[in-house]
Amino acid sequence: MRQLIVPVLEIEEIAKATYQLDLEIEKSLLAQIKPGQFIHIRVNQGSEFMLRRPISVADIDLALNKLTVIFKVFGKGTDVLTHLKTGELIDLLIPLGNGYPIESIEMEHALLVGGGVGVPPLYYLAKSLVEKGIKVTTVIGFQTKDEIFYEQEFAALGEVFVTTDDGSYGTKGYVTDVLQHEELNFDYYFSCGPAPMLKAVKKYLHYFPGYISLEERMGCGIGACYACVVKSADGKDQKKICTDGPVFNATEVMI
Amino acid sequence: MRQLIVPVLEIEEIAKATYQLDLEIEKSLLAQIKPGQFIHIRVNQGSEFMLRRPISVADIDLALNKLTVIFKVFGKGTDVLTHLKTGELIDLLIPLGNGYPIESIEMEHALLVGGGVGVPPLYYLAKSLVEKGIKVTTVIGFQTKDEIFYEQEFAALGEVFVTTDDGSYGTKGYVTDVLQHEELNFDYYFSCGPAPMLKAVKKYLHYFPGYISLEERMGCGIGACYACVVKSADGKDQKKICTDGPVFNATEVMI
Amino acid sequence: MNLSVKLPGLNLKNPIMPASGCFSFGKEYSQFYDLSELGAVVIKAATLNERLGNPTPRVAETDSGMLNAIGLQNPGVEMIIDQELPYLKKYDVPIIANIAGSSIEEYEQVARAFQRTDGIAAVELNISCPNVKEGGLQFGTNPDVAAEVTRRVKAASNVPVYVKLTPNVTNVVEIAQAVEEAGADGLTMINSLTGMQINLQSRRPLLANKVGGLTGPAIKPVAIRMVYQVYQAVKIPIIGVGGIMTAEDVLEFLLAGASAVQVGTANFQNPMICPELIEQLPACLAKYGFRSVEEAIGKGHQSE
Amino acid sequence: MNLSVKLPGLNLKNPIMPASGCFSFGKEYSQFYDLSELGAVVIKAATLNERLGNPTPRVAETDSGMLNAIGLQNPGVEMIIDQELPYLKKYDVPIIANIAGSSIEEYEQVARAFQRTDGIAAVELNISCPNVKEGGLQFGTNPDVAAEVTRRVKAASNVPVYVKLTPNVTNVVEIAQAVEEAGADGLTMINSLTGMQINLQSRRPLLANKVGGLTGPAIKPVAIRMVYQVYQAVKIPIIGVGGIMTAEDVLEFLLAGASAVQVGTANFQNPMICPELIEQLPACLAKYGFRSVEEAIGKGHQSE
Ligand SMILES: Cc1cc2nc3c(=O)[nH]c(=O)nc-3n(C[C@H](O)[C@H](O)[C@H](O)COP(=O)(O)OP(=O)(O)OC[C@H]3O[C@@H](n4cnc5c(N)ncnc54)[C@H](O)[C@@H]3O)c2cc1C
Ligand SMILES: Cc1cc2nc3c(=O)[nH]c(=O)nc-3n(C[C@H](O)[C@H](O)[C@H](O)COP(=O)(O)OP(=O)(O)OC[C@H]3O[C@@H](n4cnc5c(N)ncnc54)[C@H](O)[C@@H]3O)c2cc1C
Ligand SMILES: Cc1cc2nc3c(=O)[nH]c(=O)nc-3n(C[C@H](O)[C@H](O)[C@H](O)COP(=O)(O)O)c2cc1C
Ligand SMILES: Cc1cc2nc3c(=O)[nH]c(=O)nc-3n(C[C@H](O)[C@H](O)[C@H](O)COP(=O)(O)O)c2cc1C
Ligand code: FES
Ligand code: FES
Repeated sequence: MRQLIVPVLEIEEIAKATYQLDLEIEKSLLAQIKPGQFIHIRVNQGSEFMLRRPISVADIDLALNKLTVIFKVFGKGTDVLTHLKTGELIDLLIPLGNGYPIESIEMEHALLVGGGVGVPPLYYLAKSLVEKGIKVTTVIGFQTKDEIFYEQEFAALGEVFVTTDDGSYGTKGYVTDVLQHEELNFDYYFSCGPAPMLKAVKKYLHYFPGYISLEERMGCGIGACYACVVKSADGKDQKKICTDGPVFNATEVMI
Repeated sequence: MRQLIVPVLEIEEIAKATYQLDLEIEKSLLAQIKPGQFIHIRVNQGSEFMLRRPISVADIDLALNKLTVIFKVFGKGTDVLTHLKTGELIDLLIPLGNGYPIESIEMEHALLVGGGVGVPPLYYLAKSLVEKGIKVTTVIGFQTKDEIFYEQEFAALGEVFVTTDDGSYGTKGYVTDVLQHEELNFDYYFSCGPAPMLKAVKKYLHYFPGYISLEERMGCGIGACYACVVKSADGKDQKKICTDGPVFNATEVMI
Repeated sequence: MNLSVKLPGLNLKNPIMPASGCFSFGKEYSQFYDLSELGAVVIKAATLNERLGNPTPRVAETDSGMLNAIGLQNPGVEMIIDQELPYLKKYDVPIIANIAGSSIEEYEQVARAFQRTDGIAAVELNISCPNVKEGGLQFGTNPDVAAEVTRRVKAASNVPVYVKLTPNVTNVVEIAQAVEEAGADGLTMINSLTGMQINLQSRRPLLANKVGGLTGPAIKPVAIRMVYQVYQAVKIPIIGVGGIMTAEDVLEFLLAGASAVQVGTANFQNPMICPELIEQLPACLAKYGFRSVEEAIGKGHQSE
Repeated sequence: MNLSVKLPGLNLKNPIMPASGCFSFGKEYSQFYDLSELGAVVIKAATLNERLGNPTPRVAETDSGMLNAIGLQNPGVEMIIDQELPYLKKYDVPIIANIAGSSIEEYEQVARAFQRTDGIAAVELNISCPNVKEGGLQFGTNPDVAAEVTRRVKAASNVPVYVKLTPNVTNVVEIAQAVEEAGADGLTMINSLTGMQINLQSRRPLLANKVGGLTGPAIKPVAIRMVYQVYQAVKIPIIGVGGIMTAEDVLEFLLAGASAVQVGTANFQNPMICPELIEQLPACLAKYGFRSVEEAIGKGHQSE
């Protein structure tokens, strides 16, 4: 984990209020980053924003020394981030957290289930899995058509199902509607998205082994402030999402 | 008085930690601005800086729709202003305060005495006086050589004396040392600078009629908060620097 | 969308009013917009006689806030009535008179003086002033003293009395309940937190008065907390104030339990803040599912 | 330049220490720099038994500040001594143990437990916790209770005791004097101001605990004011804390009367803040005419 000041390569609005931000980072560091890990971004200089913003790694391009994140404008801080310009410097803690343990899992076919801002980390995961020769099926959910991103990119890696809450594109409803109506084959599932979605996915897929990535409001992002805890499955212990997670075995935590 | 959002034409460091900022403003408004008036600049968007920064009008170019201010980096707010870029928008209240009453004074020769960040408003004053056919002699003081600006510009309008506290350029010492050692002819004096300088100038030139421009920490800049008061000469009353001033007849206020 | 709010003595078109001391008597801001757009105007604190206030510097900037120690400079209640109110009365906007004093008698006298004008819709009792007779501690920090001054001002007034509470207390609920009990028609909260900045160059407190009142967005969380706690403990309405900059901030105060809000420091950063908030409020209320201001009041307490 | 400061039990190389609760037990920040650079380390509050703390969300951001309601999550004093301190003791840095409790007995027991390790240079008594036995009001808001817990913890400790004061009181000087009288070796001030943020979407307080502690630059003016006032009223040294972000902020606290400082929230924005402040402090002191840290302490009081 390091603090880095890096230049913005490009920033682009890729869907409604959704921005892709490409950062220039040295290869040697990029090579260590695992799917599911995140970076902690300082919003700007000055004192107005005292907390950083945790954003998942969405893609890595070793050849171009490029790290990509995708974020949605949610509140004041992400709004400020949209004003970044090419060449501007940005302050990161990188890489944070534990990623998906894809090195240690034996599998042939992975199911990826993502919702909203839970979709970005699944892209780098999908790419990494496909590189290892694992088949990938992706189910991604958005509120409405305008908010969809990366459908083509996922399609290039395997089968993709898209849902929208309002039915403006793809299956109307939630990602779990796809799980219910499609006959999907897979050994492991990997999911990231809002807590209600994760709960529903975990419940629906409880016969399968799987990994989920959790979100919580963070202070430090490095395990020092105890802001981001989640109860262990037995309720006796607490895990820190920023260092023990954000990826957990679905059976490990109480959500 | 209006609130305006205007583009930056150019910003340039013209002396040590001293910046000239040119703003694009419509001619009709520029034409109303009097020497000695100031603008109240919002530092940036967001809540970190709740107070604006009062900065004097240093020059106006009607042909180019250009207003010039010159500011010194003093604390956090002026430091942020140095990062402005051409084309960026900036939020002003303009024009504020009462300027030097040059329309109503009969004179042939004016003495201008300025120190540090009190120098900028004297430039627009000098230009306006010369335009009216009045002779101008200027005495400007700085701490050190690196901080000197606009010597040539003033020289183009009349005689100029420069002092530096450390003697690294011009007369060593204070502006009052020039007043003491040079035989200066003038009907009225006009002075702007730090309070100790104004006090010394007022004392030294107390046989002459003159106008001084005061500085004080401001809240609103428009007369609503009572932050920026100065006692009237008789001590009974209080004037607001932002609306009754910043220019006062030297006999009007207690400094 | 219906932005109106009815409070004792106040029929507000909308819940937005400039806070006392940040708006003088209105004339300056009337250069920027029509004061009739406002829900109400709270005028600068009036004392019995003219006061020149504290020496300068009187303000300092702090991160997301500012300090002020104006020291109640004002021309005295009679001059205010004769010289300042006539201009403000030309607008279609309720006027709230903020009153201050160094003794209970002074408060009473100022309140009584305002009886002679019909231009005042309500009195706002500023009990954050030091109680000179009782050794300088603020009237607003002791529940008994706060109740006593409330009772006396209420008796001396012919309009509803809102008591403006100081946040510099261990237990704001206790003070709120004491002044409610003493007859207050409403509460305004909060006044400024006491703070200080030291000038490194001069090695002295920057403000000539040494301490000053901290205001602005920095204190909003304290204000929201106090409004929330007091809302659960009193029946009289609350006017919320402290750090408001956006329509979302206004809604946050409404949810906490405020029936209307005041905007202070933000006027200095943006002189158009009040009309902008009034314009933006309907969309903000709608976005969060409310059909009127009144519907939102106290809705942050749903779990209780 | 000499940055060292000598305080009861603490020989500080420099006056900079991370504040309790913002630095856990040091391991995380040791990934960024060598902890031996620090003046001292204040560890997270220890209670007698393990505590899981409050439900989440536990933090929220505010303008130039943040709210937290961690709720004293910690593994309990015995686990801290056995599992956490050994790592920290490897560094050449004094350790200050912040202790908390819901009853005077618990404070005493935690203080006594720390006696069995030689790794603690001082105890910091966090009296901002709710006093469960006395109905939840904080130990730190009543001078008699604050004095009593100080006396008892002092008797149960074999190292100097610093009492950390809460700013949520009407009269902080009175509390400071009471704990000095009760034997405190020093004061730490200030802890967080109580605040709240309401989530507009859910229409509830954002923090699961509803209220939380406001910290960061937003509260610095309150901290400076309190340090300044208390410095004039007590003889024991003060460790200043609240909103420090820059070397200038450190100097401001020194001038106000602090002998050393703690840095909390700023660690989250910039994990390198403490070593950066240590590096920048000499130039800052020199710029304002000081030749050592000790020379600057209390120098903002020159007019008195
Ligand atoms: C491990 C992790 C990975 C994430 N990855 C992504 C991503 O790839 N793309 C993306 O768009 N979003 C992601 N998020 C959510 C993202 O962090 C929030 O949307 C963002 O912090 C909101 O900041 P804001 O300034 O817009 O909102 P504000 O309301 O101004 O934020 C105020 C505070 O709340 C925190 N906060 C608000 N919402 C959330 C949230 N949902 N989760 C965590 N903290 C929150 C902020 O970090 C900040 O501290 C991730 C969150 C976590 C914990
Ligand atoms: C009428 C008037 C005209 C001015 N004209 C000029 C000019 O043309 N060029 C120039 O360089 N400076 C000028 N000044 C001074 C300038 O306003 C301050 O240097 C500037 O506000 C400092 O801001 P900061 O962010 O650097 O300092 P900070 O320390 O961050 O400022 C904090 C607060 O203190 C106020 N403040 C600090 N110093 C001063 C000061 N000397 N006077 C007034 N307020 C102060 C700021 O406005 C702000 O509210 C003028 C001041 C006044 C009152
Ligand atoms: C410059 C200034 C002067 C003030 N004068 C008064 C006053 O005369 N009477 C009063 O009750 N409050 C006064 N206040 C407090 C405000 O009315 C308000 O309670 C406080 O500023 C918090 O709101 P804000 O954060 O929106 O500024 C003053 C505040 C400022 C900044
Ligand atoms: C997340 C967090 C946890 C804290 N936990 C403790 C604690 O356990 N004990 C304590 O005495 N103070 C605790 N504090 C208060 C800090 O030690 C410090 O007094 C306060 O944050 C003000 O300093 P700052 O503005 O630099 O953050 C905590 C503060 C934060 C932000
Ligand atoms: S965010 Fe601080 S412990 Fe996880
Ligand atoms: S700055 Fe507000 S009255 Fe002058």
